[in-house]
Amino acid sequence: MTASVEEQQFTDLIAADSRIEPRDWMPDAYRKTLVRQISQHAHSEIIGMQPESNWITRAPSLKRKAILIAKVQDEAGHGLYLYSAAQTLGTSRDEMTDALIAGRARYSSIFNYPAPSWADIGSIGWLVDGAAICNQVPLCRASYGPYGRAMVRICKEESFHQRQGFEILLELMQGTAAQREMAQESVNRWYWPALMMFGPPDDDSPNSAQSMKWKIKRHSNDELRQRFVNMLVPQAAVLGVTLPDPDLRFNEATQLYDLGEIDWTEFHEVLAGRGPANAQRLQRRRDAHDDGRWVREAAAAYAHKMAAKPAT
Amino acid sequence: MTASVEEQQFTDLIAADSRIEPRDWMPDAYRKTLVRQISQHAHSEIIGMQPESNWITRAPSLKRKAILIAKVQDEAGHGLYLYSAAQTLGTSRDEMTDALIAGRARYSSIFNYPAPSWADIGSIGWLVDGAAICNQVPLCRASYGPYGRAMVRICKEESFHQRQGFEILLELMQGTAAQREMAQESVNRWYWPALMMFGPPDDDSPNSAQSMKWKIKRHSNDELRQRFVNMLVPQAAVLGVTLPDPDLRFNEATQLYDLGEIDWTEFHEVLAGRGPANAQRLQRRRDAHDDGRWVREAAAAYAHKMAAKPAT
Amino acid sequence: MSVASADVAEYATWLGDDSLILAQRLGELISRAPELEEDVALGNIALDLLGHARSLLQYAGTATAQNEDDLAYWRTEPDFRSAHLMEQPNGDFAHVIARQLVSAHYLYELYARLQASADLTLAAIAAKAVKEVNYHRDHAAQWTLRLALGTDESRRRMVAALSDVWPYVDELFRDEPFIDRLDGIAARPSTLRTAFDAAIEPVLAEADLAVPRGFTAAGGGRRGVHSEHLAFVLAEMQVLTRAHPGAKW
Amino acid sequence: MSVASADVAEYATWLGDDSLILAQRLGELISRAPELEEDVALGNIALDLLGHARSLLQYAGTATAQNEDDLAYWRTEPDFRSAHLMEQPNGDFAHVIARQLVSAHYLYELYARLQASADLTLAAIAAKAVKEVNYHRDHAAQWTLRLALGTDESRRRMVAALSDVWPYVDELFRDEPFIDRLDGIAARPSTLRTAFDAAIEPVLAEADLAVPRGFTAAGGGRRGVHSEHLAFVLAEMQVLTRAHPGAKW
Repeated sequence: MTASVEEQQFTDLIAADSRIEPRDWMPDAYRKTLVRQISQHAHSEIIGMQPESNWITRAPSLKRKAILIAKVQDEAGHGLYLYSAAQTLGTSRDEMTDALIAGRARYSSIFNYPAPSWADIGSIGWLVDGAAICNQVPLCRASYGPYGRAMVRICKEESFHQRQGFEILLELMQGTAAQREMAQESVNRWYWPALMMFGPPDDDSPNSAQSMKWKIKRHSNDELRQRFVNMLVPQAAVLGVTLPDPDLRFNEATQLYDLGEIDWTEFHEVLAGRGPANAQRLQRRRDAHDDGRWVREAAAAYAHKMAAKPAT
Repeated sequence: MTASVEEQQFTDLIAADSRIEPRDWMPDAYRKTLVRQISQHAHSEIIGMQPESNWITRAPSLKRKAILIAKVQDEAGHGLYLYSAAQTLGTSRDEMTDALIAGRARYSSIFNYPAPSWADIGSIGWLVDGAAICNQVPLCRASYGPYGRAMVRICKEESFHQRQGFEILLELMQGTAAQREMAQESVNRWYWPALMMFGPPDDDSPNSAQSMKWKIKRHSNDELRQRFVNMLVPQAAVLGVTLPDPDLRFNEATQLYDLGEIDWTEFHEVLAGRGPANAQRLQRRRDAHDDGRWVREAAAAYAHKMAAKPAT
Repeated sequence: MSVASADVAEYATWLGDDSLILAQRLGELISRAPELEEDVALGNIALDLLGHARSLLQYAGTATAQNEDDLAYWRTEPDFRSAHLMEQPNGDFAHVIARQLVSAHYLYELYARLQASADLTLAAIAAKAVKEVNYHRDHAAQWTLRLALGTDESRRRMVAALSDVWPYVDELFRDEPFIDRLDGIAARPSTLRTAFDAAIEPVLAEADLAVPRGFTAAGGGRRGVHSEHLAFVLAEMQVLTRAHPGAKW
Repeated sequence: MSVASADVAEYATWLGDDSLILAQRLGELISRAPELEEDVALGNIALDLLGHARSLLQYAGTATAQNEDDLAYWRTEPDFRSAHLMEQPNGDFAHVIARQLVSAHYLYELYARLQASADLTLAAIAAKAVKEVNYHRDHAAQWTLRLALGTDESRRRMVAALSDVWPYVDELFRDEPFIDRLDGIAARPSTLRTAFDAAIEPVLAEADLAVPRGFTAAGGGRRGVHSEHLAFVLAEMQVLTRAHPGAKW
């Protein structure tokens, strides 16, 4: 009976667009979905540091180097908030980290693409963070309180990152012929994978309905993808880059952009561990984790000794 | 009484310019002197790999890269022969390695100088290997058999190395202005340290007399230094480099070159551990040794298992 | 040396870049090996590979009147054709050995086949190289056994290394469309896989190592699409030469 | 910003290069730290140091109408003025912390003193920097305690790291003749040593670490004589910029 009252409370809170908080009762499936989604998001921030950190030592000006370090550091920070949000649901950071390293947890497939060119730092900001924002802005109103609040802070920083990415590309497009080519080549590589970040088409997205009912998710994959392209088209015009979709055009009837066919085979290949950098990304994360073990053990041992020390 | 007969035999062999072999009786001091000298020489080969390996990945042509790899590899080989020669005197390679890593054993101070320039690969060959050859050719007749025989092989390869160094410098001196400057700047840095390789002046070289009596050493430090400069002067003329000694001139009376004052303070500073790269060299050797421990243990464990395996 | 056609030059560049980049990686290790004997052995292997790279790049260069150094030092990353396996960082000694085990077994089958190439220059290079990579194969196999069957630590490291290296095996045996134009001249990569498996699997079996399953890297080196590592290798390799355009060394 | 004299510019380059190279080293670590909190902390420290480097190099550049990037990307090794300590490779985390412990204590005394420089630009840069390096000092000291007093392994590593780093301390406090020309402007290096010792020794004592004895590296960074490591740092740092002369980023 009690459960039923609690369940009613939960349903009412959701219906009223109120927030569920850690001590509130919630259905197991809601908790599980959230842990999966939040930890996946946290892992994405952490793995997402890799393609960008690849350019820290080689950033072509000291200003860009400083901006890039700050950005990668923000991502570590986002990872930390999100792990904290997930921990409020009863899963420890160690468990989540172990799942990531063992290859049992997902992170956004986009980070399995490499960043071989400096322009990729621009494209990651403009396209990848841009897509992330489209996905995440609605999450600021996610029904689970700690998640929504983490997203507010993260979205603010992400939109800053997106602008920085745009500026990198703008500087390149206003630069030498080699720089313009560098920018266009990079946009060509990142455009389609960025569109895939919204996930499979609505008719092939089995979990979306429940997430929308729970107000964890508020728009369908295809809606968000459209919103993203709407945002990109005028920005691409300002940059002077061509979006690599010959079929992209504004449809007067629907008042939306018609998109070319997305290569879902590639999407599924990357998801299945056959992308360009899946192995590299996990190896790097595991190595950092393993190499740091003695340090974490030392910190724990020291903390333990200090706690055991009588006050003097 | 027996000892006395043996001692006489030893003295006779030395007097007859014959070779002492491992199973022959020898005075403790002779053995000790040899172990010190041979292991010091072996350590020098091993530490001497470092300044040169510094340029393997950056050698400016594939031909030079190949020559350089072969050279550094030869040095590892020389180290191996010499450790073997020293082992015939009853000291194990592990003991010698441990003494090196603990900072208890010496190696040639010249390798405490860095190789910041590609031209240094030329200078090391021309000047450092050149000085080594002057030191070592007489050692081919060293009274201790395994040492003398190792030196025969080593000297052959060293003179090959010296010619390669000369060729590197020659190519630079016949190249662009920047290359000529690179060569001269490097010769300026290596010339004096190379002269110091012959050790302190004769009037300040306490151990030389005994080593000469034992026919381990056959010429005094200053004699060898002179011989080296005699060799260098015409070669420098061919190269077109200036030896950085304004006081260097041929003395008609003595038929020898008069040399400028050597900075023995610098010599003693480097010897005392205050040279440019002493710390770096030993740290690198220790790290390679420590990082390799698990590999050596695995090889030993595997060999042990195989030996214990019944033949099938 | 005869003049290579554009297609043959492209193929010689595939092979040459593989050996060049792998030699460069091994070159980083010299004077840092676990024992002096390995400094010598790894130096030998690096020298052999560098020798193959030079022959192949010299031959590739005949198509465009360039020499080996023009190709090694003055191309940029997208013009390199190395496979991702060769670009992988050294890591610990187990990773070096795992990479050697795979690369030497691949190169052996490649050169064994290429000895019969209708292109006589490639055939001659292969005939010399196959003997050398056969030694590299042995060297790697011996160390694989020592590490996999040595101590608990060495086994743990060898298992991890093999699993880290294995995602890069697939690319070696992938046919690019371009290869169709070199019938009788090139060794079609996919056709080498069976022999590779037949040769490497007994080594893994003796070492009690399972063939790893899991990731397969998408690769793309043959099309100029490289791992994030290659740029760092090239930056270091080319820095001096590029600072002195036109200089001879 | 006022225009620096040639001497002041040289001095600002000493300081700027130290921070630039150290920031570059720390930048190599980001996304590889032992825990996420340390990715954030090391990133912060790198950013602070890079900020100091930029202010100092901008100021140095005023003497010759160059900007910070001209100095960072277009000078060659002999024109850099970094001390060898800053050039040392990261090694393990204990080595990173040992280098941070020494460098932050040095930089703290330097900037504390420079706040009173007769050169107002240097004084202003120092006033901002001293607060930041004070935090770096704390960060390093805390980790020194954790590692030295944590586990047997961490203690062993911390002892080795301190001993590896210590040979490079001496150079930081060595007066080059040039410094005589900057009386009242520069902080004479030798005069900072007492304060440095007084600040670092209690940390070492609390960590039960002895001041290492042994090697003293000859140094020479202030005269453009560098460790063998710097060239590799520069090759990587400058590679992209130098491939595009005249480009803006």
